[in-house]
Amino acid sequence: MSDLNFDYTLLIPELILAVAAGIVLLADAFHTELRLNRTLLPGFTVLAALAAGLTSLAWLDTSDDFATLLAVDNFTAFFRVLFAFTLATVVIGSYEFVAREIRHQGEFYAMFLLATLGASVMAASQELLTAYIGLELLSFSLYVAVSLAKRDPRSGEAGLKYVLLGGVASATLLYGLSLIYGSAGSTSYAAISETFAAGTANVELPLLLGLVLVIAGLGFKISAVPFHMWTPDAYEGAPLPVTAILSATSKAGAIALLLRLFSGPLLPVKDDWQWMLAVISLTTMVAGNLIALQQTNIKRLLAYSSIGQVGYMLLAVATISDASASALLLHLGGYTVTNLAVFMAVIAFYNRQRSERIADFRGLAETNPYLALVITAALFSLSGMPLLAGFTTKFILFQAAAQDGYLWLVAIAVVMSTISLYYYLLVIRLMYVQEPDGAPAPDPQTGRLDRPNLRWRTSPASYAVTAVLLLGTIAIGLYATPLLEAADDAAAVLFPA
Amino acid sequence: MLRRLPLPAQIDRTITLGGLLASVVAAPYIVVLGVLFATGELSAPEFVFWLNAGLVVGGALAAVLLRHIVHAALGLVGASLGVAGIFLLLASEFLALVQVLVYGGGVTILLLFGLMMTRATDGPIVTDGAQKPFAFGAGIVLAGLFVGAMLDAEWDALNVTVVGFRELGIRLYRDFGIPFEVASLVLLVALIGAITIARREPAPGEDDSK
Amino acid sequence: MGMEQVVLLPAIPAAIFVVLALFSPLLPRRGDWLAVVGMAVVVVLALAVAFHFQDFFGHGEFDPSGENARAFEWLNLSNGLFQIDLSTYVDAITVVMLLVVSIVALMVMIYSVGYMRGEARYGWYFGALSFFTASMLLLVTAGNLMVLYFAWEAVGLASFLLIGFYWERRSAAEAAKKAFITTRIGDVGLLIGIILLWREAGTFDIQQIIEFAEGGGFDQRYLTVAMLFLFMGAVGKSAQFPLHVWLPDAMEGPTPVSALIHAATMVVAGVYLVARMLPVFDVVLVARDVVLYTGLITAFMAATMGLVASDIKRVLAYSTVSQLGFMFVALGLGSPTAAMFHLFTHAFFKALLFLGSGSVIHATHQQEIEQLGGLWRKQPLTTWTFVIGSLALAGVIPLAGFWSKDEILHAANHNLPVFVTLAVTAGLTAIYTTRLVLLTFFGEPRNHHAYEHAHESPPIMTLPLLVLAALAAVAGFVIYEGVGQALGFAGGIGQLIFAHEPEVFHFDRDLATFALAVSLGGIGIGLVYWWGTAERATRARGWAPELHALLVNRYYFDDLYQSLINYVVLGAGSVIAVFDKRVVNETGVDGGAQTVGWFGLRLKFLQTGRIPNYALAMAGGIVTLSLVAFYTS
Amino acid sequence: MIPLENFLVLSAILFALGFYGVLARRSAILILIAVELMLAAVSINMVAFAAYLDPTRFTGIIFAIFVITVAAAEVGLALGIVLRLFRERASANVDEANSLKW
Repeated sequence: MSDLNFDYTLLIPELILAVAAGIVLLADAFHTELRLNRTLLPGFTVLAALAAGLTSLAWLDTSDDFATLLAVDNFTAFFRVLFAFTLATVVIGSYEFVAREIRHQGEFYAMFLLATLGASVMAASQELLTAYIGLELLSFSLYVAVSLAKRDPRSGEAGLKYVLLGGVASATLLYGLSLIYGSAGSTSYAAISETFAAGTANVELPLLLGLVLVIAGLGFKISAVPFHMWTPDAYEGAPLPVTAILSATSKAGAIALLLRLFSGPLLPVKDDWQWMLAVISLTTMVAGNLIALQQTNIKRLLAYSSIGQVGYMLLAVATISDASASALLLHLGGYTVTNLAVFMAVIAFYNRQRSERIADFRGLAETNPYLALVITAALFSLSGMPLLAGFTTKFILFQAAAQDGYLWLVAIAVVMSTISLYYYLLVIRLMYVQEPDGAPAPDPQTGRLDRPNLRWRTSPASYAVTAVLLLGTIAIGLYATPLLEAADDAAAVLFPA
Repeated sequence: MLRRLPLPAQIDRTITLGGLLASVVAAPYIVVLGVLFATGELSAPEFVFWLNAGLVVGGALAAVLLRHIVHAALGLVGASLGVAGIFLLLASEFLALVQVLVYGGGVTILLLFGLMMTRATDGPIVTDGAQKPFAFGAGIVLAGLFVGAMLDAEWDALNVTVVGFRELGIRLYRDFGIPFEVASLVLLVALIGAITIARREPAPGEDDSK
Repeated sequence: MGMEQVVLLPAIPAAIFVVLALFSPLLPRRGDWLAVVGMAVVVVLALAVAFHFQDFFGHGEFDPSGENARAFEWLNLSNGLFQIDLSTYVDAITVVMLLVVSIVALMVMIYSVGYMRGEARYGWYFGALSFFTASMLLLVTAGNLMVLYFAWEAVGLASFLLIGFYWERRSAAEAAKKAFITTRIGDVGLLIGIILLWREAGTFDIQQIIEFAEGGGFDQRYLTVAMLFLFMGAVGKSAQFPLHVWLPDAMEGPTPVSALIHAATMVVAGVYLVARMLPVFDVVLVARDVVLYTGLITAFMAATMGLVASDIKRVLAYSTVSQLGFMFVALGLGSPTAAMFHLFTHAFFKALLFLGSGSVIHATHQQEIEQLGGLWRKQPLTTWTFVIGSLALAGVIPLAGFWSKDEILHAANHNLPVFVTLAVTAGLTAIYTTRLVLLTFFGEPRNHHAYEHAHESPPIMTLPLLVLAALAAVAGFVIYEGVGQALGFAGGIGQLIFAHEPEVFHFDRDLATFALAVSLGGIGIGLVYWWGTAERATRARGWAPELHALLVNRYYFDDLYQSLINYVVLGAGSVIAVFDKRVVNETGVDGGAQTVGWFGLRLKFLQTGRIPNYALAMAGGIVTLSLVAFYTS
Repeated sequence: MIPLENFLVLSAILFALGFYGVLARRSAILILIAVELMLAAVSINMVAFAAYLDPTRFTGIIFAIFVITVAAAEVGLALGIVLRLFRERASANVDEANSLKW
């Protein structure tokens, strides 16, 4: 018998998620027999998410592992909490949307729970096989969730694109993993790191190829150019809450895995992959931000803007060090909060206006000033306006990257984030400058008008969620130290002193 | 009982004709291998390897080149069987078994059912897109790169040894118990997803309960 | 008041902003009194800081160094990358800025109580003003560049909110956007500059960076680049050439806002920044020359544009741009003293002019000076305070502008081309100021409807005019040691302003006479040209139509920038989008057929799915990366 | 003994053929078949490396088991989606599923 640690209590957060998924599925399947109100499902999902998030705090500042497959440390805890937060937020913010648009609610929420579980496994992985299977769980849940809006024909198309290309990407990733396995003779991160540190001259080309393929496969997951092509389509076709999860959990999970891989087993061969990530970071931030200028659908705009954001994150992975890792985690946290704020506000907008066209946001400042404010603040934050989360986190991120010598790339990133301001301002301008639909033309003399009352209110749930996210965006922007400390502690795991 | 299955009539013809064609194509290759084996140029494992490699490549070529979807699916069966043979050569009987069962059985049948339910065999079909030349170029370059990389490396190979079923089982269910459980969740997701997504929805106005 | 508590100065208006933003509808009078009282407290505190500063360093002996106080740790990366404290730094420059910002802000707020009465979002207006003041106070007390940058952006955001205050009016929203984007371009430069400085010096603390630079820690070329980037921020914020285009448009905001933000405080942030960092600029002289010539070009260009502008506020806006140019010239000549002195006096008389123009607009609902005239009978107080402000701007002895402009001319004494240009610009200043005053307040009323309804503004609006007029008249005297001592400042206020060396005012009689002659000459030309009948108001148009058109169109800079945005940014975006659409997505349909045809292959499979195209992009990425990897390994 | 390179080259060829299939085919089902080929290539690689290089012998084999499992699951799920799409559009061709673009 080996001396592996099989302490299942380490996996309580994951177990909670898995069990909750089962309960949600069964409760939905038998809701008539059990006389259950189906509105309980989102409530239960949120409870499970909160439970998973809270229990994962029990292992703060410990460093343990489960059978050398999954690490339970600060890094894992950071992502467990991040994923749980995302899940709870998305479910609260979108339950009205789901109730109206999604027939199979039980399956829908179960997929969210399982996607979160998969992402946690990725973030905790200490070994290639586990990482891979976590990735597949995340992907499969999202394939299903994307296709679940059965009243929307775009959903099926998006699902098909996602699943087929996802299959190609996962085959690519697997081939890369197999080459790394072959080059190192093991799938355990620690063993790979040891082998590579001893020299890789005899397997130089397969290793390089393996790195390319791994970067391509994970690049697909985080939508790095040119592996991003599915992103806008899937974002547009998927139901809005799924789009939110795609841009938050899925992306963060892949980033977590990238960090685990490139700061651990692949660190000894940094010279081989650093330039690849730098190049991809460059193409990603340039293409994402420039194409975003042309969008007319808010989901596609956010898709391209998130691609641009990935470019910045890859910059930090390319220049990996303890500083840039913690900067990346900070940025990821800030980005998640900001991004969710946009998405939750867009969902609230959609609940009322049934539209995803950017043009239909015109006059929102008139009809719902609160939502307009949330969207404005969040978009400003995404573009890196100071006082908001986006600036602080991005600044520290760029700073850390500049430290490591990719100054030219940082300069391009700064320019790109200025360009991004332009397309965000287009949306903001529509909301504040244009008249809402149904408004009479202004009096040419005074510029004033007698308006019919076009105001509408956001629902309490949306209101609460967006308010929390808005406050979070501002709080991180003004005083990022608590989040920064958490990110520091998490990154310290990757780079033990 | 066979008649009740919605198998298109041409599947019999397909199998017969395809088998014939395959034998015609494969025969010279097998003959050459046989001769080499008989003359002692090839050892027994090598003979088996080349046989299976031929099956794999031939099947894969059929799967990606043939214009008829059913033929392509059968090509996949051939390739899968070849891969199973390769697994045997690599001393993994268990995996060979899994491969035959899952691929030769499950996946292929699933694919054929999918074909039938989407009636994709009806009428003349254009199976290839216009970017075929690009695809061809990309395929060639990829093959070149991959093969080059594999040949360039100096692998410090050990001797092949058999991994027993028991040992494998212990490793799989104990050491890799957690990934195994996660994989079962993946299967669950796929199952639920396939059912939920493919299910016909009641039209609006019909009873909304499930 | 100890230096540690300086952080209270921005904190008070910030707290008021939060209260007003959340609860203004619940407060009596929407909470305007809260903002005014809060600002009065800030003025008192600012004076206390000034006295303390004198006390501490004073007793006749002036110590040029300031005082650094660390408030609390704001960001700290434990891995040692950097630590940023919310620290404050107080020296002579800070004290000047504190006084200017707090006094002008108080006057503007009092004035706004009358001017903005009855506006929708009245409470929000005072909230935004408080937010702006808080940011500005934080900016001028910041001890390190990151805090400075934060405040810098907050000031920009506040300006965005206030310019766009009438966001129902399309032009206001557009102007807000223009100001925001233009200054953001500069801000990016500032940020890059800050990062560059930090990379070498390893700190954000301004004093440490200055020490590092003076100790020769920077590579010359590196530092030049860094300082030029830093200067970009100042150019954007202070509306200097070539980023000057936003300031005239920013006049869409409420007039008191223009007085506060676009005359006295925010736009001088660039001057403040350069003055603060001047020791570093001194290390690389090229950077200082750039400052000098940017200022010179701006001063001259803006003055010419001010000659033809017909909107009362736009004339003042061009004048502001031009005067800011003067300050940069002084900085470029290495005389922060002159620059800060001019900043100090300019703040008062320009705020006075803006508030006066607000009073006119309030009374007549008319901004075109060609439609005004003769108002002196209806608005005597406004008229005479405006005249005082104008004379100060034109540089007539003994008003404030005379002394400070003289100081700048003195600094330029040894550089003949610069001196001549400055003198010409000073003459132009006198001319357009005269034109403005004549057309607005004197002559025959040209729009009788507007004239009939005109009336003097309420006392709450004229009171700030009087206070500012008094300041505009006497602020110049502070440089005299005796005056300061008489006011209770040991050593004289003058020494506050002479930042680096305790220099006494260089009063050069010949120079002063010459400057006065230029000013009076300009005024005379203006009087001769525009005094008299109504037709004279528009006579400049016929004189040189091409030149007039060039100036009215602001040297076509706005059009140039619009084309740049249209063609370059959007163009690049659409090229890439088209690439994505055509080449990648539709290779099969059109592009594919052509490309294939180009390869000489006739294929009948013209339909393609898009999923394969997506996969092709992935394959392309993989192939490219691995080819490069293999080639370089 | 058969050299390891034989298996690796076979797997490389199989992978490239699969990728070619993905790029060239226009039926969703044919693309799936091609993806299956790619995954089979991965399995060969995994098992070959396990047999020749991994001192513990079994990791690659277990990896291959997972790959096969996931591959089967993927076919099932993807077919479900194809069926749904077929119902909506009466086509299983991927190029007709292009209402989402630019």
